[in-house]
Amino acid sequence: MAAPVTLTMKDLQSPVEPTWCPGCGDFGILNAVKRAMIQLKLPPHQVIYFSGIGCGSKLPDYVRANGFNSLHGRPVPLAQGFRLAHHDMKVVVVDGDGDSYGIGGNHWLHIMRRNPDITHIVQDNMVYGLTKGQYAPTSMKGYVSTTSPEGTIEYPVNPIAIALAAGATFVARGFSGDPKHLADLIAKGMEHKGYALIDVFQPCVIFNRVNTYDWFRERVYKLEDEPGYDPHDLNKAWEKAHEWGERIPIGLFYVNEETPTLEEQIPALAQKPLYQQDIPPPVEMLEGLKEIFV
Amino acid sequence: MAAPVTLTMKDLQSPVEPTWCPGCGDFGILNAVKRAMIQLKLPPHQVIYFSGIGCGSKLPDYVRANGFNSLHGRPVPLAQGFRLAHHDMKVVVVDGDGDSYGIGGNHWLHIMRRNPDITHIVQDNMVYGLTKGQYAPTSMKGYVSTTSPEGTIEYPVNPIAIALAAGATFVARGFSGDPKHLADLIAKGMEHKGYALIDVFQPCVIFNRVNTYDWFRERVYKLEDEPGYDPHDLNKAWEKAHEWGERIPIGLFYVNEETPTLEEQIPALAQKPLYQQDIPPPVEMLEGLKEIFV
Amino acid sequence: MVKNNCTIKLGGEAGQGVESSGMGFAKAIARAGLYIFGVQDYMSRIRGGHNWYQIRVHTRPLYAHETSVHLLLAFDERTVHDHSAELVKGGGVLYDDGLKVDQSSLSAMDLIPMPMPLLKIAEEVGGNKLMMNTAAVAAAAGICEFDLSYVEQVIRDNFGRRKGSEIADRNIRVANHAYEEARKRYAHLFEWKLEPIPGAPRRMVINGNQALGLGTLAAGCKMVSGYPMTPASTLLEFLAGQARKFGLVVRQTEDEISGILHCIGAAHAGVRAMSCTSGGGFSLMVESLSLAGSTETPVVIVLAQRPGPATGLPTRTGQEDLLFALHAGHGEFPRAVLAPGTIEQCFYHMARAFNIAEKYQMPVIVMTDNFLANSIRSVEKEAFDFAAIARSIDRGALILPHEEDKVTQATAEGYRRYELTENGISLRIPPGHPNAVYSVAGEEHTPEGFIDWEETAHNRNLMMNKRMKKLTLCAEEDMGVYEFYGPEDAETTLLCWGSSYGPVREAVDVLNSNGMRVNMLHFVDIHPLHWDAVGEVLDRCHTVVAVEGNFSAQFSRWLTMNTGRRPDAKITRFDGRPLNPDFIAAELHKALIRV
Amino acid sequence: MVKNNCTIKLGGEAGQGVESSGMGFAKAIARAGLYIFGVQDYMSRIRGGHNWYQIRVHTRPLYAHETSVHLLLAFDERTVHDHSAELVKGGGVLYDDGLKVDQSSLSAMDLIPMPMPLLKIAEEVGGNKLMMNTAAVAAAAGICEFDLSYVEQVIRDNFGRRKGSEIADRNIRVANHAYEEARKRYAHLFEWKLEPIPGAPRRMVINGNQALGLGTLAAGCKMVSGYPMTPASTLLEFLAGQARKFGLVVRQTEDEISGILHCIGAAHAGVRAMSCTSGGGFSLMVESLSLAGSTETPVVIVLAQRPGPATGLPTRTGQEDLLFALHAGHGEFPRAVLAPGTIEQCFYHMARAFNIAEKYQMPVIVMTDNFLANSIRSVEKEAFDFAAIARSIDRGALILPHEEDKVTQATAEGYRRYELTENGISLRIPPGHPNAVYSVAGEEHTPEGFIDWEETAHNRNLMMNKRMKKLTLCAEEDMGVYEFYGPEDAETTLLCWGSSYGPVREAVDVLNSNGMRVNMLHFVDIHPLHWDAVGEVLDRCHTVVAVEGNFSAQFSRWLTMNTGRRPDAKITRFDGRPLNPDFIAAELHKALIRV
Ligand SMILES: Cc1ncc(C[n+]2csc(CCOP(=O)(O)OP(=O)(O)O)c2C)c(N)n1
Ligand SMILES: Cc1ncc(C[n+]2csc(CCOP(=O)(O)OP(=O)(O)O)c2C)c(N)n1
Ligand code: SF4
Ligand code: SF4
Ligand SMILES: [Mg+2]
Ligand SMILES: [Mg+2]
Repeated sequence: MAAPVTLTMKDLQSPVEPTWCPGCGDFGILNAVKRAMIQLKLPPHQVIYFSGIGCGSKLPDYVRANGFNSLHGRPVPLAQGFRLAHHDMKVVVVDGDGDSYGIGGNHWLHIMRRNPDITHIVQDNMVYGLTKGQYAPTSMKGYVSTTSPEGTIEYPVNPIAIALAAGATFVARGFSGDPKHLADLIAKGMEHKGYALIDVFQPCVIFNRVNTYDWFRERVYKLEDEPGYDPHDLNKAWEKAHEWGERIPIGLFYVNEETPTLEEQIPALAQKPLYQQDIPPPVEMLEGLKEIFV
Repeated sequence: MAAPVTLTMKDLQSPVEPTWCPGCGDFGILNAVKRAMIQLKLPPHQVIYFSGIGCGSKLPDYVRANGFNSLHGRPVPLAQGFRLAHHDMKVVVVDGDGDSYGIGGNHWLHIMRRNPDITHIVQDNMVYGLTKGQYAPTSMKGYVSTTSPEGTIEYPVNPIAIALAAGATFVARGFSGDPKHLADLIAKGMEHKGYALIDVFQPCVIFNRVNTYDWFRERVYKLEDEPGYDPHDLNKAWEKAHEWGERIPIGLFYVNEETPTLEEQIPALAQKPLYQQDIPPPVEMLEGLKEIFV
Repeated sequence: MVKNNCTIKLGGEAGQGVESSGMGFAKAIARAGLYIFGVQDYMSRIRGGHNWYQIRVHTRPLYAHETSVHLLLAFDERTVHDHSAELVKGGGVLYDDGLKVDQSSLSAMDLIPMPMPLLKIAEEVGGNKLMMNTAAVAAAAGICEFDLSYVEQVIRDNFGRRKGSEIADRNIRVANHAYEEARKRYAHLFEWKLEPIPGAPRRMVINGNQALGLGTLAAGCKMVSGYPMTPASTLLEFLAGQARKFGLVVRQTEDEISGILHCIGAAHAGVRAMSCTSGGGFSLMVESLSLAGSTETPVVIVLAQRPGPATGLPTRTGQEDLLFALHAGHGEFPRAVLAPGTIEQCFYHMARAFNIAEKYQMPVIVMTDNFLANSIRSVEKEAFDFAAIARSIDRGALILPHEEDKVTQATAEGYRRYELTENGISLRIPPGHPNAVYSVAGEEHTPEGFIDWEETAHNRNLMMNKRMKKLTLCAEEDMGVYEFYGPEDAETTLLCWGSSYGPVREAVDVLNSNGMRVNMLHFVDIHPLHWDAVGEVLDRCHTVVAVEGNFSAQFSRWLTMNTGRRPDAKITRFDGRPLNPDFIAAELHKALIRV
Repeated sequence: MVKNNCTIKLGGEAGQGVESSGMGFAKAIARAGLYIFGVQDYMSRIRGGHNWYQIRVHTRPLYAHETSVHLLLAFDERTVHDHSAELVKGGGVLYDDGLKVDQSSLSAMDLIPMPMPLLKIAEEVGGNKLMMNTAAVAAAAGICEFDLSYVEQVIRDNFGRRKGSEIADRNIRVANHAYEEARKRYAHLFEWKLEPIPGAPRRMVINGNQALGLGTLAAGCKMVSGYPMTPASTLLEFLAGQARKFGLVVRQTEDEISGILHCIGAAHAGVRAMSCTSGGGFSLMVESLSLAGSTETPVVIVLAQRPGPATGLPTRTGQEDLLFALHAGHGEFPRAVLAPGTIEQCFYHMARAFNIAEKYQMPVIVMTDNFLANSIRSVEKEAFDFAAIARSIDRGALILPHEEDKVTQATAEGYRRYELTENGISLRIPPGHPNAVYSVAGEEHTPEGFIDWEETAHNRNLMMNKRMKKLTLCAEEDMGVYEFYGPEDAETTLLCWGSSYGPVREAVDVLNSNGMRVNMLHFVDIHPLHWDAVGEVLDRCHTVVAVEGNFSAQFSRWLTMNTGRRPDAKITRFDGRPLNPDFIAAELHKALIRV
């Protein structure tokens, strides 16, 4: 099952039409994801997308590849189970800020310290899109929504800072208004051996009237354009993670290539993927177990 | 219901005998908690302890005060609900590393950005005590236990770093082998207006044969003894949060007195505690609602 | 000519304003003194796709929608395509003349194509193509020869205040223009008319979630916490909007686990608390439900159902979670389950849920579904009696810590949170008073509330019996709300629960008018019940047919479990669509053949 | 003299080695060719409190414990105090002579006080007071005149390998000393003796969790993930210990939600996967259970029950989660529920669960409880037939992506994950092959697996029927395991399920030997069942008495729900203690009076 020599956008075309609103930032992410697959010559059958529930989480249906649209907030543990069972597949989680920073926050906290080779794209529109506009964990303080008619009183989650604190080995932020740059980040994340977070600024043109394309465009700048910025320096990354206001960095905040992946440390996976292993184990081996009990 | 002029250890004596193993670090925490109440002149009826499930979570039964022994990992949201309903009570969460860094991690992540005036003491013995010795989220890499017979392959949670990243306004670490110092930290945390985390090194003398009293004693030093250390500097706190090995800091890593509490921002709580408010609302006011619909 | 008895349907893409237009039109009609019933259908997407809104009008109170439509207001071509077949002969199809619609095929179906220059009017008269919706609704009014002033009122309400009256004025001009044009062109061809009832009282146009919201406020609930989930979100949102005014704390939590635990925490402090969710969120709450059962904490949960499993049909309706709600949570503990059937019942039983919760110190689950939550009806203002609810408030054996004298008196001989009593109910004094300092535990506990760390059999038996016997008392004193509708001597009884009330009730009318003898037996109260009494009620029925919005006829299974009695036949619907009278009538004929 | 028919009980504080001593003694007795049944009781604390371990011995296979004890081995004073009343006349109480025990009151009860210098022997002969346990067990052997070499073997197994034989040698010296001393002092006073059966085969001494572990391995499960929870933890731990050898992935996850989702993920990749938990953890899994139902993913969940609600009695036993397990999860979806009753059944039905899960592509719940999980029995080695399990492996309509030829052939005309078929079962090709690239969804989906974003009624009906009809086939082809034990023409049938097997079976023997005519009807298979067939089985019974370890007789309620038939009486126990033959016999007399 070798990768075809060339892969085109057409090869990645799904029969299903996106249901997203015209202009939705999720289109940029879809585009970037496909570009990344092409860049890495990853054919559809060698990739699987796990998503949660939300507008953006419908993405798996819109790219020709394997997909699993799961439960709100739950793609992260699902993907880990899959990855451990089939570790020669490229496993990508793509879900909303409500999924992984909201209801599924605990799974997110714990995948980061395990470092499985999973790429995690979070569609961070700072709002709950599919449920019609309630505030999200990343909504800016004071954000007005149906459930916060007088503005939120909670401080937003800072995904970059938390990822750094939780031990993520690849921490990046993209902007769906720049799908080329985003594609590059996603490709890098997919190539990274270990867990890669790509938080994506994704304008929701319907519900989030604060953090619009223009709002982002006026603010974002690329870390790679920052002279001397070295993504191997955890403390520098920490400082950049707190930059928010006039200037907001996108790009690769931090990477650490030294940490072993979860999969590498599991003896059962040394030979071949779990799903390829014969079952049941040899009867003689099993019979041997009885000796524990006699 | 004014506080009595003096409060003694005897006033805080519960009729229930602790079921902890002799030498358990939880005794030190119990002692510190009582000392803190005495220090702050907090009578039993003005304090409530919410706990999870685990060895340490039995603490509420062992101090004369109000208590709620809840579910594994769930005291944090329970305490928030209580606090919002009764915000003139001192609300303390006391739970295990399994509770708040393990199964309940998401509640922990989100309480920190809300900043309710709740003191959170985590009994960090780096092991699951009550369920007989499985590894915990804070177990050091390679820790051998019944569920990690060849040593854990996950990196431990760094509670201090995560708390800093998640916006906690008071971040401290104590050692149950030094209950006086710990009492002082707890008292400070209780006085702090907002969420206060006190991660406590708590030796489990039965199951954790690595992180023993001696192990901690050889390593811990107090941040307040560190010349020039200012707990108002987030970046310095971040660096200290990563100090682990020969020297491990305890004390107050970070404090921020500027952030408003959750309670302060809720109009309904401006006059008096929710539980004291008359119900139902005046019938005329309710009748007025019908106009929305006609 | 048929006066004041028709159904108008609006259809279009999400984002085209189908719901707001339909809602506005419904309100205008209701203001004219007519009774309406409105039901909607939408998809799990924010733009595009296909949504519709259907308004049934009559001079008598309505409880359900019908399948036949008289006037179709099509905002896009797909609406014409998808819904023409629902129109009765002589029905009209109103659409912008820019849409490609095959008029001849409509005519061939005996329908009246009614193209109108809606966009043109909006742009030319109003100066804004967004006013097309106004034009459409006004045109519909014109076709029905409905007094436009009611539509104008609604326009004023919607636009008058918000952005200055200029927009309102322009909309009204658009409305007048479209109204006249449509009347001129089509009114004479169209048989169904809407005529105001002079002197009729102003009625509320309200849906199930709003009624639950009013019930929640009326009951003095002060803590509402939850996580958004269709179809429960609008209840959370409604209450968020009232928070400042009514001094509520409304919290959107990080997940449903936290949502219910915020409530348990607040209830422990002595505050009435409610969380609302749908099946998926309820699944996450069940561990905490068990905690509420164990610690005897009164909380109310609204479970607004939608079809599963998993994410299922997120914007449709179903009654699939009954047996789950009845048995959810590990271990055995008391709970009550109520399932209001109408909008009025939503109001009253919501408020009642808080009384039951506090009286028996246990969780109460109020079950609705997408259909009941979102369908609107015109209801008399008097039907919502806030004063009666205020009078009925019963907090049970509760003394609040700041009621100092009462506490002092009650605790003269000490205080034990889980004191063993005759009926299982113990005095509840929330923490805060020096005479009632105590600890509670989800682990099996002593009467004092301490963990019974020896886990003795003796204490366990006492505590289990204490908790469970509250159900006996509750069944006797507070439960048993059911209703018969239709002839007493019916040959067939349609057995139903919750939101099926309306469709079944209307089906009973239809069937009896067709010469059958059918009645309805509807249950609001599901658990606990005095089952011998229910058995007697069932004994009065002849052929019993269960009618439910799920696959396995869950309520009838519950009934069998408790009485041994099995229904003679079942009518079930699980395609995500609400039951309706036509469906029930048609299925009943098939079902009776099988009996 | 009574030979080979007695019960020995050990008691002391947590941390004193009650369990390990009891387990060691039980193993020694089993090695002598005798049958044992061991049951334990411990508290939710790590040191202190009171634990006990009880070993019943016989020459025939045993299925349950008895309440009467013949020899009590007391590691502390409390043991004497708490358990003397359980001793039969002439029974012995063995304890270190340093303990304060009132000998005269024991004598007054016709019991034999047997103080022994256990500590002294341990210190003087072994040089280590920790060897007191060895001394105690050896002394008990001496009193029963049991051949010490069996105890020595166990000592060698435990100490010989680990720390060099020196410790073993010293323990053996201690054992010999204590044995001789005790025999000399007390053997002539004590009536009950243990005598090896020459030539008896070596049997396994094994508990329910271990049997489940063997079944899991035998079935080829390769992914085990979960979060520790009593009484399921030891199953997770057993498998963690076998992971390297058997090439398993065993994960301790951050919570139970993640535990079950790891399994669903792995199963989606084509790997057999299992998660184990108790009620509280299962509560957290139910949303994902619904996802497994919707996506038709085969996973196996072991639900090891303990009493609730909430944290309940964490170290005790109960059967309280049956109705919850049967209805857990929002929406309606197929699942199977199995409840093995014996250790052998744990082994076989655990393996069978994986076959059912894969054949019907649905979740399967295997229910046990603390009693079954932790009680030990001696079982013939042949009773665990690994070869038979290997032969029986049935992965259903599964082709793995690396089976390239098979995939190519099967997908010649395309591939649709949820193809509509006669029996509802679709071909399952896990992702990985270019011919079977697809997406699945927990939302209602098309046969291709895409979200049916229009949420059409048509597709919904097809998919609901497809999924639910798998249950019909499953009930017919694979379910229906029940067992009668006792006389066919019994007047009374004890109806039970799961772990009650042993106690009820032994109760049947007791009751029939007392002149009654009683049999047992035990169900392993709970759902789905062919209920007409079950009804016929029940029709063969006269008076039916449900015997269950819960408050509301849940299985009998399930049966009523499905057949309309109600048991004539119920015997329930919900104090956290296992059912036992004496309890059942006593309760039956009361129950029959009420009938
Ligand atoms: C357990 C559960 N709770 C709530 C929901 C309802 N729900 C669906 S999507 C969603 C949030 C959507 O926001 P986000 O994850 O940010 O995705 P977006 O739509 O913004 O892309 C919610 C609350 C659900 N499906 N399941
Ligand atoms: C939902 C749920 N899962 C699992 C458990 C079992 N359990 C009880 S305590 C505990 C962990 C104990 O560790 P920790 O929280 O660190 O507390 P410690 O005993 O170490 O003080 C677990 C897993 C439970 N009670 N509930
Ligand atoms: S609601 Fe927002 S996030 Fe959802 S599809 Fe529309 S624009 Fe995108
Ligand atoms: S097991 Fe460990 S944590 Fe638990 S009481 Fe004993 S020493 Fe303390
Ligand atoms: Mg979002
Ligand atoms: Mg711990």
